[in-house]
Amino acid sequence: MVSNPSDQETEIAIDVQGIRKTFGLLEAVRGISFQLKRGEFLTLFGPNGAGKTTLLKILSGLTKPSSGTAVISGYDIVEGNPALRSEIGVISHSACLYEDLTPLENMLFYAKMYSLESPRERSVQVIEEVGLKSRMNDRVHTFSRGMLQRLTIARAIIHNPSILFLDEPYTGLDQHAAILLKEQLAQLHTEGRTVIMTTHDLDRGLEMCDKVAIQVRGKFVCFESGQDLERTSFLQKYFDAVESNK
Amino acid sequence: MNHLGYLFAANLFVWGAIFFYVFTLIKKNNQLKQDLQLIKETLPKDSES
Amino acid sequence: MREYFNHVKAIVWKDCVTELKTWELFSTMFVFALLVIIIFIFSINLSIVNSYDVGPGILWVAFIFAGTIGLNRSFMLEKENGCLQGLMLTPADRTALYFGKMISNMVFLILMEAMILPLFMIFFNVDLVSHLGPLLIVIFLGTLGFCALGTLLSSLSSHLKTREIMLPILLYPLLVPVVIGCVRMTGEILAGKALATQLKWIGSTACFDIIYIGVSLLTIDHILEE
Amino acid sequence: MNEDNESGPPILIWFTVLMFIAAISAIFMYVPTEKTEGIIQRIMYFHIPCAWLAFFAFFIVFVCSILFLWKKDREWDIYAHASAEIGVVFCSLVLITGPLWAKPVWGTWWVWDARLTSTLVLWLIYIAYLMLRMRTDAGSMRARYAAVVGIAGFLDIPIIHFSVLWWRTFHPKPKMITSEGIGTGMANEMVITLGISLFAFTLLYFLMMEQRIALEKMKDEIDRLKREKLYSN
Repeated sequence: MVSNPSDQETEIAIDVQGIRKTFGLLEAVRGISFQLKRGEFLTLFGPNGAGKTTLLKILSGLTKPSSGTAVISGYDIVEGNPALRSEIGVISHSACLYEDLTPLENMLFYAKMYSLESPRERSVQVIEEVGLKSRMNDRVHTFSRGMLQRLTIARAIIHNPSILFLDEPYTGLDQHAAILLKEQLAQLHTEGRTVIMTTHDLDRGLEMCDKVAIQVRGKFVCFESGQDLERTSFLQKYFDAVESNK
Repeated sequence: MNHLGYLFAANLFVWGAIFFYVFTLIKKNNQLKQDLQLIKETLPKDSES
Repeated sequence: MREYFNHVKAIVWKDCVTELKTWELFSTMFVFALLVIIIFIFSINLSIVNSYDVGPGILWVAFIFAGTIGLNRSFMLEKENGCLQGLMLTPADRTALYFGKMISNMVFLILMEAMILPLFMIFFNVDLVSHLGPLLIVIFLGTLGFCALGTLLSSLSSHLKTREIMLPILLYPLLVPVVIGCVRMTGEILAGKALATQLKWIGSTACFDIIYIGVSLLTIDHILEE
Repeated sequence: MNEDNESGPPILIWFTVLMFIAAISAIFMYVPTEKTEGIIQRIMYFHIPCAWLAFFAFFIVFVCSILFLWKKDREWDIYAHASAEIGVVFCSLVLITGPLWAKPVWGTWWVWDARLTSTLVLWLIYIAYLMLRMRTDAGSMRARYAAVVGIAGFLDIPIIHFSVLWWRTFHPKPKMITSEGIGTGMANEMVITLGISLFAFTLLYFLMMEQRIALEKMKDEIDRLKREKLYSN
C-alpha cells in the first residue's frame, strides 16, 4: 500500500478545506485548510484544548465535521468510505487494546478486522517489528506504559497504512521508550508514509518534521516548511500563540 | 349521582397541569430573554476593547 | 459478504477468548440470576402459590436482570482503553460490529440460561424435561429480542456518564411485549400445552425480534459515530 | 420592557382561547348528562382529547426523529424534543384523569386493562426519552441518540398494544363501558362536544409547540452569541 515516494513526489495525500467542528457551546475546530504531499511529516503544535485531537479524529473518520471537506488519498472523509479506513493508522491517547488478551491475540483480532491475507504471520511480524516477541503470550494488562505504547504502534501499522495520525505519542513515556518511539517513527516516515503528529513538546516535534503548524483555539496561526525554519523566531511565534490563548 | 368531586378533581388536574406547563415555559422564556439582553449588551463592549 | 462474516466472526471470537480467560461475564450473570431467583423464593410462599403460575415470571425476570448486567459489562469492555475507537478505525462495516456484539452477548446469555434452567427445575419442583424442545424455542426467541434491542441501547448508553442507570430505564419499557409474550408462552408450555397453540405470541415476539434487528441495522451508524 | 414590542398575542392564541371557551361551555352546559354513568362521564371530553394528543405528539416525535437522522438538521431535533415534552404532559393527564373516571364507575382506581397498561408503558418510554435528553450533553450526539430512541419507542407501540390486549383476554373483563361502547351509543350532542374539545386541544398542542420551539431556538441563539463572545478574536 505504501507507494514509492520518488515517483509520486508531487501527489497530494491530504487535502483539507475549511473544516469546522462544533460541540454545543464549544467550537473545537474553526475553519482549517491545508495540504500535505505524500510522504510529508507534519507536526502540529498547540496548547491544550486547541482542538488538535478533534482535527485528527475528523481526519481519521471517527467524527464527522460540522462543515468543510477533506480528501485523503483520493477518498472524501465525509462520505466515510470503508476503504479509506484501511489507508489510515491512528495512535491516540487510548491504546485500543484488550487488556485480558495477549499481544498476539490482539493483533490477530485487528488483522482479521482489517481483512489481511495471512493474519497470523502478519501479527507475529508486526510484534517482532516493535520488539515484543518475547512477551507475545503474556496478557496486555501486565505491560508497562512503554511496552503498551509499542504495542499500540504495532496495532496502528498492522494493515500497513500509507497515512499515520499520531496524537501526543510521547505523553507518559520514559526516556528509553521515547527514544525507541522516535526511531520507530523515523523508520515509518522513511518508508514513505505521510504522518501528522500532534504534540506540545517543542524539541520532540521539531526533530523530524517537514512541515510545522501551530493550532490555537481551533485555527492554524502558522503553517510553514520545517526545513528552513528559524528556530528562535518559531519559538517566539509559538509562545505568542500560547499567550494569546489566555 | 354525586361524583361531582371526581369531575372537579379531574378538571383541576387538567387545567392545573396545562397552566403549570405554560407557566414554566413563560418563566424559562423570560430568563432566556434576560440572558440574551445581557449578552447583547456585553458583546459590543468586548469588540471595542 | 465473506469479509462481512469474517468481521462478525472475529468479534465473537475475540469476546469468547476474553471470556474463556476471565469467566467474568458468565459468572457475574449466573450468580446474579441465581440470587434473583432465590430472593423471589423468599418473597413468595411456594406452599400457597402454584409454582407453575409464578415460576415463568420469576425465571424471565432473572434472565432479564442478569442479561442487563451482562450487556453493561460487555460494552464496558469495549470502552476500556478506547477499544471501541480501535474497532471504528477498522474498515469493518458498523452493522458487522453490531452483529458481532449481539451474537456474543447472546452466546453468553444462552449459556447462562442453560445453567439456570436445571436449578430452576429443582427449586420450583417443575418438570422441564418433558417440554424441553418448545421451551428452548421460546427462550431463544426471547433472548434474541432482548439482545437485539439490548445491544443497540447498550451501545448508546455506553457513551453516557450514567450508563448503568440509563440502560434499564431505556430498555425495560420497550421490552414489555417480549416479557409478556415469553412469560405467557413459558407458562402455557409448562402447563403442558403444545407450542402450536401459542402462535400469536410466537408471532409477536418474532415480530419484535425482526423490527429491532432492522431498527438497529438502520441506526447503529448514527450511534457509534462519535 | 420587552413586553411592549410583542404587539399582543397572535391570532392562534385568541383562536385557541375562543375554542376552549366554546369547548367548556359545551361540556358543562350544552351536552346532556349520560344516563348510566352520570355527571362523571363529562371527564371523557378531557380524557379522550388528551389521549389523542399524547399519541399524536409521539407520532410527531417519530416522524421528526426519522427526518433528523436523514437530514441531520437541528430543526427536526428541536421539533422532536418539543413534541415529546408536550406528549408526556398530556400522557400524564390521561393517566391521572383515567383513574379519576374509573374510581366512581368501576369502583377501583386502576385496572390492568389493555388500554391503561399500554398508556402506562408509553408514558414510561417517553419519560426515558426525556431523561436521556437531560443526561446527555448538548450537541449532535444527544440529538442522534434521542432520535434512535424516538424511533424505537414508537415502533414498539403496536406490539405493546397487541401483547397487552392478548395478555388480558384470559381474565374476565371488568364491568365497564369501553370507549368503543360509548362511541357507538353516543348522542349527537356528545359527538359534537367531543369534536369541539378535540379541536380545542389540538390547537393547544400547536400553540405549545410554537412556544416550546421558539424557546429552544432562543436557547440556540444565546449559545451562538456566547460562542461568538468566546471566540471573538
